[in-house]
Amino acid sequence: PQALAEFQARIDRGERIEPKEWMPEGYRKTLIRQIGQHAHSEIVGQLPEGNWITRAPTLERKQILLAKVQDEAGHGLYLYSACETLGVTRDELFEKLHSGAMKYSSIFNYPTLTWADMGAIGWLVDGAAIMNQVPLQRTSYGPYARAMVRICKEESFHQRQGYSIMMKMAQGTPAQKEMAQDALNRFWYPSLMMFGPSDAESVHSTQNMAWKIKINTNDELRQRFVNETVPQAEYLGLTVPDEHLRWNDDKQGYDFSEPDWDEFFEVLKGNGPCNEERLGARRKAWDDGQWFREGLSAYADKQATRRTAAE
Amino acid sequence: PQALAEFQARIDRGERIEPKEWMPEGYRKTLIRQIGQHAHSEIVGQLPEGNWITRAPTLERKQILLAKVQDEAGHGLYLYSACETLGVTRDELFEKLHSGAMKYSSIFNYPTLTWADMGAIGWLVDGAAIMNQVPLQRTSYGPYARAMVRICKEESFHQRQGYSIMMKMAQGTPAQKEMAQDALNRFWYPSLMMFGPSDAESVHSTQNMAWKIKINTNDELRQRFVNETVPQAEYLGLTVPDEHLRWNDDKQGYDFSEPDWDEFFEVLKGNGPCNEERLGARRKAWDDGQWFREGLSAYADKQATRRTAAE
Amino acid sequence: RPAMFDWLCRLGDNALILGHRTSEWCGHGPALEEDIALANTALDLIGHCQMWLGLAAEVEGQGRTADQLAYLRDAMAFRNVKLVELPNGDIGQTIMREFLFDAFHFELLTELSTSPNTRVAEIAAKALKEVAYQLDRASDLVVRLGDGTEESHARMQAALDHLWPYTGEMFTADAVDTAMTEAGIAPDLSDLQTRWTATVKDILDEATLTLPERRFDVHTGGKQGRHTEHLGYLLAEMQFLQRAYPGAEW
Amino acid sequence: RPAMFDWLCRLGDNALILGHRTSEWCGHGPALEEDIALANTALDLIGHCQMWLGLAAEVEGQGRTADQLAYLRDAMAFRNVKLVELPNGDIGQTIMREFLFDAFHFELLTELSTSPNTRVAEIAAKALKEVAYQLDRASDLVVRLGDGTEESHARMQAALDHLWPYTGEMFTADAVDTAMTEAGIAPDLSDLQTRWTATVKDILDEATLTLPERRFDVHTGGKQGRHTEHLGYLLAEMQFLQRAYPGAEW
Repeated sequence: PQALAEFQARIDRGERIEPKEWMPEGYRKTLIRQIGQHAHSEIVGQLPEGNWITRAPTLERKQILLAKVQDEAGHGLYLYSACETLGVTRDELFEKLHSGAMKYSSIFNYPTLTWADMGAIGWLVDGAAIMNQVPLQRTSYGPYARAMVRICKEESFHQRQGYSIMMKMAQGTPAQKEMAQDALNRFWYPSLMMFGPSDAESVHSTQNMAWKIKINTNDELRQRFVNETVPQAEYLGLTVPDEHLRWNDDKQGYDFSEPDWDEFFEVLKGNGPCNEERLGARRKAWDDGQWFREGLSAYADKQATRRTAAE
Repeated sequence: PQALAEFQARIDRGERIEPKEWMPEGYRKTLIRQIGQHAHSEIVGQLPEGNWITRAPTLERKQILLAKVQDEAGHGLYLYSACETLGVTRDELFEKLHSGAMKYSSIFNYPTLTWADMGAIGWLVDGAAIMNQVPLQRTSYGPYARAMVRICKEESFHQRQGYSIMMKMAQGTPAQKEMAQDALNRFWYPSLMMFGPSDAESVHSTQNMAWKIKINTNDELRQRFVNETVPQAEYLGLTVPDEHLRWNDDKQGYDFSEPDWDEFFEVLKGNGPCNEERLGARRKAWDDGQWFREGLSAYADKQATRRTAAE
Repeated sequence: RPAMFDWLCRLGDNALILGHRTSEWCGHGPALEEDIALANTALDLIGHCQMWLGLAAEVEGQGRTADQLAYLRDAMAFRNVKLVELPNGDIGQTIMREFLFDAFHFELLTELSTSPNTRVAEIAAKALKEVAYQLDRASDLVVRLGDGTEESHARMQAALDHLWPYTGEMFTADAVDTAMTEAGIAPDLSDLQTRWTATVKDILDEATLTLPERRFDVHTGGKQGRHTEHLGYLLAEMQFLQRAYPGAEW
Repeated sequence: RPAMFDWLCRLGDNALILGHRTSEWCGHGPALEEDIALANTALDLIGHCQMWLGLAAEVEGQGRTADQLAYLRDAMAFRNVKLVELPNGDIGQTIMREFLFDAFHFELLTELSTSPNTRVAEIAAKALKEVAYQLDRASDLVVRLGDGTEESHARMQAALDHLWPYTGEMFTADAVDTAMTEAGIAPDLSDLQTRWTATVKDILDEATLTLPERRFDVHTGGKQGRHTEHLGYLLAEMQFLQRAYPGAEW
């Protein structure tokens, strides 16, 4: 309890907690879950966009998309490293992903059906992610906060690229504009879900906010996202698929409809459009890659033996 | 020798040899090889055309192509049945195909690269096949001769369909005409090879002709094919890729260049463009289908047991 | 009228896409008889597609043809259920899908063959004969493979479990379905569902397979043009020549 | 000039098609580091393609762009070697192909980077840095996997045996190659072959893999537009949007 109080005091003073320092077990576990889930989201998040790389409509768009998906794998790498500082290996985390014991962001269980979805994902999904992540640059755990700094920088670049795709589509042919509107229709509510259910329903929030693992409430962030995104949609000439959406002068923000939380929980339970495909693809990649990883480590062992023998 | 002389006398009188009748071992073996190879060619021959079914340019063309490939499987079925009357099972024949112990027509080791190839295969490949097969309707072995009657009827239908594709292409846009010419360029010599090397080089010919397993020499059939096909090419407005091609009034037939027999033997050795793909596809189909075949026969066994128990 | 166009596209697109998937087996089947039967099924389905899309084009009245509908619409405009666009998987999965779809298709065409809309009734009657045969064949194979070896049983059960959450879409009525039912042209989907469920239960029972407990209507939206990621690839392949050589005749 | 256009298309198409195949791995690699490296390789190759096809379009002088060359030619007009269009196979096959191609690509670009044609030399110099890195990486993986476990050794040997008959096409000179060599723009392919063979032997030796005895020039023709059956499918997928929405901007 003494240690706990001191720990809390450090956090309250705005100090960063570093890997080898003492921390409460709950703090460690929560961080592993949160950072791990974030890492998994980056990895699984390669798939919906990867789905359009081979069909990107120009060489330049193909390069931009490839670079983006590569960045996502890179983010996964930083985040797994941050997680490893908490005493869990990347392979253990993968195993938990593959067994379903750990989750990834539900948004990636939605399919990418047209090229406009590459725009919508950059604009809305990365936009929502940034909204979640910017405050986490000030999170109390050092390696996590530093990973966030790096990631946020790249994400905002991705968001601009996504918006630029939406712009081209929205200003393009009628067919392109239709794809853009359809992408917004499909990704709007799932993006709102990315902030999680209302905090009223979340039991861990208070502790996590005290620990500065969570900085803002889900509802705060969701409101902020809507406030920023609606004018962007208007600028694109697209219609947000919410008939209750209107500006509220009192709160200086938009009133908007809640997403369908039943759908959210169904997707979480595995009944989303692509849960099986996504997890299946990752499991297959892992299983198919086993001989590769074993080959590399066998070689490393042999080399170590050879070095020892040579000494 | 007495039996042999009588056997030969029957054949000379134009009698048909039927399954349960006595026949020389060499006759039986040669027939198994020839009918089996023909059956294998029908089965492997599904693949080059199967390659364009999913990309057929109209619904009608798709139906025609599907029907054709289905016919080929059907021909395989008759021919394996004819072969089985000689005391070898279909599964044994498949095993020999898969192990490389038995061959199929080398023509199917060439790729189908454009839609015009569907025309060229019907026109040239089926055309050459018919040229080979029409005389075999009079072959001495009953089941084989009867299978040939049925097959020839369908093949000539396929040939007309192929020619009709070539016609559309040759009279179509410049791009289509280019594809048609390219298909003719690629399939001309391989089609000539379908009749086999000059009989001068073939050791078995004389015996097989005496047995009426082979009716005409390879060179005769090849000449007949050229004579029939060249005017068809002219009618299409396409150029046969042979600068030495010319009408020879003396022989009332065309002089033409020999195909590159080195290429023929290379393809036979396995160095054709698609040998590995074709055999690989068939092996995979067979291996992947093992559980299916085993399931069906296990069910049949159970049913037999159930019937016995019920009696 | 727009409802009728959409509804006819559903019939045509189901046949087209399932026919396409079936045709992918050509030359790769597990036995020669199966190669023949699969090609035959594909051929029948493409034939049905041609009739339904032909009528759809007429009803639309904008001068489009069945080929144009098949070859020049992008995925968003396709109206087939997701079940038929899924990749084939192994032959067991292909057969299980055929069975689950045929059992619906058979009931639907049976009703449509007595539709007061004579054009619809004619096409349905033609297609029904072939689909009845397909259903018999698929049911028979499901039984034999389900009650075959341990492996064939396991594969058929896995196929069923995988496909089950896609089956509900066939019976999930939307405004288009309701409009067609109310117009008296099409049957009530919930009636079909009752009969489908009975057939499916019977056959699965005989096949010693277990009906999944999972919701059967997890994956819907295809009928409204919201497909799986698989359809786009299928269309890119299918439509290549018409897209690359616009206006050419074949 | 037409020879130069064709020759530049060969350079551009090799990069485009190999880049495409490599990009198919995105998100499906055997390890996170590999996912990143494969995406990076694909990215580099698409970049090279853009430069080479850009120059090809200029040389052609008919107002086409790199994108139009990439997206609006059909298979017969593609000039890549068959090696790069083969399906990926397992990751071992993908790496082995990259190694076999990079070893050629590296020698070629090294020579081209001092070509008297300054445009060619500039592009080659830019690409060379990336290709040198790719070759290092691929060589390293070939060695480690070849000399890894029994399984990894067997897979790498199978990959080598499968790909070997496609490698000769890179060194089989035709009129286009000869014209470019005679014009002093491109190196003699037989010189490249000598150096390629030395590199390949060294690395395979270190990898404990056996050089196949089979002819290495069995599968040629890609450079003249006679491809494998695989390229058509690849292009149908790659070109779909440009074909389906002609003239749209993205």
